[in-house]
Amino acid sequence: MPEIQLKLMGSLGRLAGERETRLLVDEGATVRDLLTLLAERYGPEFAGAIFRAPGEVHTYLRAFLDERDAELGDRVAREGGAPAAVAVLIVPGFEGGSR
Amino acid sequence: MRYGMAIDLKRCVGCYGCQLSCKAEHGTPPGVLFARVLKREFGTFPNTQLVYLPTLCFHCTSAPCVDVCPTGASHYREGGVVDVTTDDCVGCRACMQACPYGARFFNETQTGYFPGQGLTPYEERRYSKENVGVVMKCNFCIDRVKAGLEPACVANCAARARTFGDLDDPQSEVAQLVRLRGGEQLQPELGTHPNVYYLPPA
Amino acid sequence: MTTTDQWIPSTCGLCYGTCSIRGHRVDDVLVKIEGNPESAIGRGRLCGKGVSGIMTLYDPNRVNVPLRRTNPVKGKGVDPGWQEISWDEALDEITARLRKIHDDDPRKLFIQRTTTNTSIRAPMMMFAAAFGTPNSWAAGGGLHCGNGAHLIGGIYHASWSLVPDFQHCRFAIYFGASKGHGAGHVSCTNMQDAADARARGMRLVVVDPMANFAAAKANEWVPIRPGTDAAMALAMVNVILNDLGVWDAEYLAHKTNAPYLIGPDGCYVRDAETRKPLVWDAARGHAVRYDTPDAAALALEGEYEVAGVRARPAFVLLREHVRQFTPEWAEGISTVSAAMIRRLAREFAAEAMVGSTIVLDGKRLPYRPVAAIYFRGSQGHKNSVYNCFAIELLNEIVGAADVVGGALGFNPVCYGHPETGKPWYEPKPGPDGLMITGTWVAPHLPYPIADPKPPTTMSLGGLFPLGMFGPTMASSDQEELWTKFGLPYRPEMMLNYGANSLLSVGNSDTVAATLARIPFIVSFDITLTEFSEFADIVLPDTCYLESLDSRPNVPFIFNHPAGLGEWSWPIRQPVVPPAGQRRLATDVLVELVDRLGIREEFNAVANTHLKLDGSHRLEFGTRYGYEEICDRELKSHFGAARGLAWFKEHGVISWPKRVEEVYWRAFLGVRVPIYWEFLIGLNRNAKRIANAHGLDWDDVWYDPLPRWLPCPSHEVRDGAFDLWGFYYRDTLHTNSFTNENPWLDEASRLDPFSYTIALNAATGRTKGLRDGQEVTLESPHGRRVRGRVHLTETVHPECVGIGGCAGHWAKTLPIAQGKGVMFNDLLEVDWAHGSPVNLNLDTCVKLRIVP
Amino acid sequence: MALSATPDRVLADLGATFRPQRQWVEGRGIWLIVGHFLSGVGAGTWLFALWLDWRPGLVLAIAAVALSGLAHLRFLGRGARFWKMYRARTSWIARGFVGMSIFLPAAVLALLVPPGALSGALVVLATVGAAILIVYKGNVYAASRGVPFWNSPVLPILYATYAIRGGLALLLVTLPLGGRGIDAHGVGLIELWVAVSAAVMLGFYLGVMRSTNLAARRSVAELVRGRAAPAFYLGTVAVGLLVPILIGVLGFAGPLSHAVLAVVGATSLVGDFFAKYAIAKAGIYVPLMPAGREPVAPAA
Repeated sequence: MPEIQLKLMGSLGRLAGERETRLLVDEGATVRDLLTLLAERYGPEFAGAIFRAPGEVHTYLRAFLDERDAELGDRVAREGGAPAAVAVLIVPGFEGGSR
Repeated sequence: MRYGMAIDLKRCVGCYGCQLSCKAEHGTPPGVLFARVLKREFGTFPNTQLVYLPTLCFHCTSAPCVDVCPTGASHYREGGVVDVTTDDCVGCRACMQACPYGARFFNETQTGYFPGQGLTPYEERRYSKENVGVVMKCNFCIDRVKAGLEPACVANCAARARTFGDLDDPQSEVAQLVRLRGGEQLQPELGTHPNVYYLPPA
Repeated sequence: MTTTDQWIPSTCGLCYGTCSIRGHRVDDVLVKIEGNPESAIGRGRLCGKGVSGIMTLYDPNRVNVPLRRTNPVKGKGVDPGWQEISWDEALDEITARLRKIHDDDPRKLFIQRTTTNTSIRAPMMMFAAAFGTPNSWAAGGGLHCGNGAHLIGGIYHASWSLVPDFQHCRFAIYFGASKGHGAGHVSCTNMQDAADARARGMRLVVVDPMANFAAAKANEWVPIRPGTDAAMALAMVNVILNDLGVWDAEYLAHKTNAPYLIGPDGCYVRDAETRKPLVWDAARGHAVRYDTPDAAALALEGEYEVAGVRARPAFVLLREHVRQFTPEWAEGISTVSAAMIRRLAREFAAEAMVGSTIVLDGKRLPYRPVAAIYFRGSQGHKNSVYNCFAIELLNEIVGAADVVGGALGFNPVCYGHPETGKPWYEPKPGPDGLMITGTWVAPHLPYPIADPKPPTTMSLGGLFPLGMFGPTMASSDQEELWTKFGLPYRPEMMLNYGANSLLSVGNSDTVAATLARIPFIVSFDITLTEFSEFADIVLPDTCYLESLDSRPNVPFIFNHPAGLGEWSWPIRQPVVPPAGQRRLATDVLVELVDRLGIREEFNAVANTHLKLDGSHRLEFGTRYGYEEICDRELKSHFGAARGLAWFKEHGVISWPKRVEEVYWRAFLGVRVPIYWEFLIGLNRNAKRIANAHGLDWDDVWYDPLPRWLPCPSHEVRDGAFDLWGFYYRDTLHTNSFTNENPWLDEASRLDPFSYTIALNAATGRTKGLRDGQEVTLESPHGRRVRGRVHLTETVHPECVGIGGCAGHWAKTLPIAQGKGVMFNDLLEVDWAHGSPVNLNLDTCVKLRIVP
Repeated sequence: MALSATPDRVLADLGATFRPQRQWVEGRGIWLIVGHFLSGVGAGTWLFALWLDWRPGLVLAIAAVALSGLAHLRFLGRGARFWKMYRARTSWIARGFVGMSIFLPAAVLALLVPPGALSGALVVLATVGAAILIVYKGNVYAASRGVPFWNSPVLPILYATYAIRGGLALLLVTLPLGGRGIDAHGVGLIELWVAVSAAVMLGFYLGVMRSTNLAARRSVAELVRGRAAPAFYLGTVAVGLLVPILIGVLGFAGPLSHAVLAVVGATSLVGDFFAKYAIAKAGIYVPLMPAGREPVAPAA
């Protein structure tokens, strides 16, 4: 299983209790898979922060792969070599919406 | 050539843009307001209307203020613009009593907008001691007009309620507006022949 | 000595309209501000405020050095005992405090900002996100701004607010709105466009307790009792649907959820497999999924047996629901006569010209030249959501939303500059086919609705996903509610940008008590205000004429002119250099980011929030000054050649709008809800959480179809309180901020309404009052304000109207001090006065006059 | 809102439908009233002193006119430019300036040169100047088209009448002091005085109180129950008319003492001043946009 460097930015780090960690992910795991994994790993408050409803990720959640914006379907692990740097962050909505 | 203005009361929303852009253009001191917005209501509830009436000097063709000036400081300029030569004004204020439209202001002292706190850098630059003890008024921004610009209140009017131009030229926009929209002078019975016309609100 | 004479393009900052300006600078002195004719925002013309900024810039009462409080006692009118300190000292202390909170629980940081300066929004939000606090609000924004209007604007128009299509509309009806007649979003351009519309012959009917501003220019003024707009609008919907039988079947079937089949439980009847809502296809003779591509005969009427239940299209439910709202019923609530309601409904339906089309730019588009517009007046109530929902239904049933002539959201679609394709955004279909707003920089995403959760923020927002801000940020019962919901922390520090929440939220005693409980408050300010009496450190901010920003007027859905014309993206840049030790607040924020070691977060947020692309993205680990961030943002959007230097010279970039952007509804496959099915689940879940925490719940606020619900003021039984007090926006002022500007003060003193209490003349006479007489207004809660009455025919006989947000008492604001009336001092800020749906605070109040 | 500084006052006034005139009565404006008062009295005195051949009266007349000139200078915003007021084409102020410019040197010289043709000519010249001074004032007010209350043809007559009465009054004060007692002249003066006072009252009534214009009616309201009422009732009516008339009427019944004559003169003068003061104070500008429902009642 490939390894990634995970960075939980801003409030997510607090909810998780750690800011940076290394994680083993399934071959071919997507951002969505990773988020599901994280939700299980860090508990309901963390899960509530990233999922609007079961299976539906909040619109204001952002994931970065090597500092690039990632889509939910993007694969998180790099093809061989060093572990990918994955960062997850909440960018709150502006006076609105679902917060 | 007879400079004049049409103010469309249907377009004006009483935002005070004219009053304050005039102040900004001329750097007038406190209490001196060449352009103003009046609000007056007509009718009784619920059949009432609040009318916004922007005013300025009407640059009358028969200007009583010019007639009463003892020194000729108040005079007609090109295009019938009524102006004051500051250096000739003795500050007798007869023109203020003669003007039926409240368009003239006497600048008593050199005070700024922050009483007791001196003049701001802006006021230091814009206020002139020459304007103390004399009467000040709107001159249709004649310097802007000569430079090819519209008067400040016209150029800034967000609702585009004001049109400036030559009333003697029947093809000018202002003349056409006055004609087609039935422009009215304020208190024509005074016989002053104002060159500012109001286009009716309805 | 040579004189330098420059015209510097920039952006106004005296309201959120953010018109483009040019500052005339001679040597180092700003001598004039004019509108910038190169920009679509204002089109070279300014309101009275805009030309008066010089007096704000040069106010001798500006703060020039960082100040630290020496008096530990905080309270209204208590002198903080300011002591000058150095920037280093100030930043050291602030950093130490922030670091401690960041290590402990970042949510203890409470971020507050003003609505007046919109460009601070992005940096403050970015700082909050990087720091990790969800506790952020625009003080007063959620109360006096549009908690409800913006929600409905987002749900139906993918925008912040709406205006009639001034270029094509023939009949507009405003409910408590003044769009095009002074203050607010897009104020200057709207004034031009509305005047053109009047000249063109657009009929305007204004439903409002007061006939100032919009009503003064209207063809008809319809006086209404405050907070009853929903009653009147629902009766109009009833007349149109049930008496006249007019509706736009095409629009309803394809652009709304009107054809969605509703089961006996009030919920969608869903496809067993995909869970997608079903509609009845009359051509096929059976139910199909709403997004079935070739389904063209979607039934709006009838009753069908589907999946074992009796189901009816949502439209049927709407028609039946509104039958109860007769014009006679509405008259009793709103004081608007039944005959008037019937006539207006008839005219609205007729003028809508349902079925008509128009060709623009070679494209045949629906033509519905009517618009129902709502804003502050109708939305500023506990029943904010239903008031706006009910009015919006008028647009929806005749299909007059974002089509030619109808009600337009502000720019929900943008396909970008022709050379770069940016900014690019458009609404897209979300869950159940309903519209998700497309946004640029500032997401406004009321839909999809989040699942309610036990609240973990100061505003209790998690439980109320339709809300923006909650009164608990500064309410009298915040501690009680926080305890009830087990909020695991309390605010320990506030970072305030320019907000004077003492004046802008509700009664100042309540707000003062909440501020006094916050151990440490830092405030960026240009003058010391009433709020400063509670601050521990005040940092001298630059005013807008000394500031830099690369996006002073985005998002376009907030304050860019709607309708055809041009797009403009201006910048704000210093017209004069900052005096004294004033510093750009965003520079200070960036420095704090660096000192706190949250640079990675901040840069990541900036990349995302500002939508930076390619080589213009910020590297997570690199330090950037704010100017550099602005430069990268501009280059990212408009190409490497158009960075900050280009914009400093040119001020603005403009390009033409396309028909597809303005009248986007016809081009995009999104639907909006005429039936809020999602409220059923939301209610169920939120209620469960609320009840579990001992909070009373009333289902009536969560009905999928709107109704009129009374404000607390409608339920005051003591007849002694015989007047409704309401607040309205004055064109001369933006909240409490501009009261200190002496040019505007001068104009206000000449204005009959600005600083007075407007009272109906006949009502005043029966009370034996003279025009100009000083009176005290008292609320049922014993709140009192004093001011002079202006007896006028332009106010509903049951009402008193108070303009602006004046009534300052701080000696540090010598121009503003003692001027006008602080209406907000009459308002309760508590749970009972907030909406249980979107947390909107009620802003009408029952009053009596005490001599 | 305190009305201490001028801009504050201007703002408060501009906000009113019926904006009060303050330039010619308040602040430095009071010097204009003083100036008008003195020039009228001085010119009137000149005429009667000539008639009575009463040299101290002529000196007094010159002194009063000279003081009037000083008061005018005190009033002007830019007094140092007073000499520019020679363009008498249409301006009554300029005409008054010309009148004073003629009167003062001519009158002074007339007293200085020995009697003869030259002095006679100078006296004629000075008298022409005095006549202008008597006539011009009321016309200054009457030419004020912005203040309908003043903008009346009766006002010049009223002010001229007042000037003549003022001249009589000053002589009534000073004649006895100079040892010229109750003689035929004195009685004649009293008779004349009574006639003129009656004319003044009539003029007031016709020219002022019967105004029909809305703003002028508002001025009348100011006069009889508003801002100008104290000055009007106490100064103009009581002290200026009733007291001297009562005394004057007594004068027909029997001879009056010097002191009583002086009182008649002094009270008349006070009344003369307050008439000008009250009429100025009651000045209300034409409303730019009268709202029909506003009551025509005095401002607080």
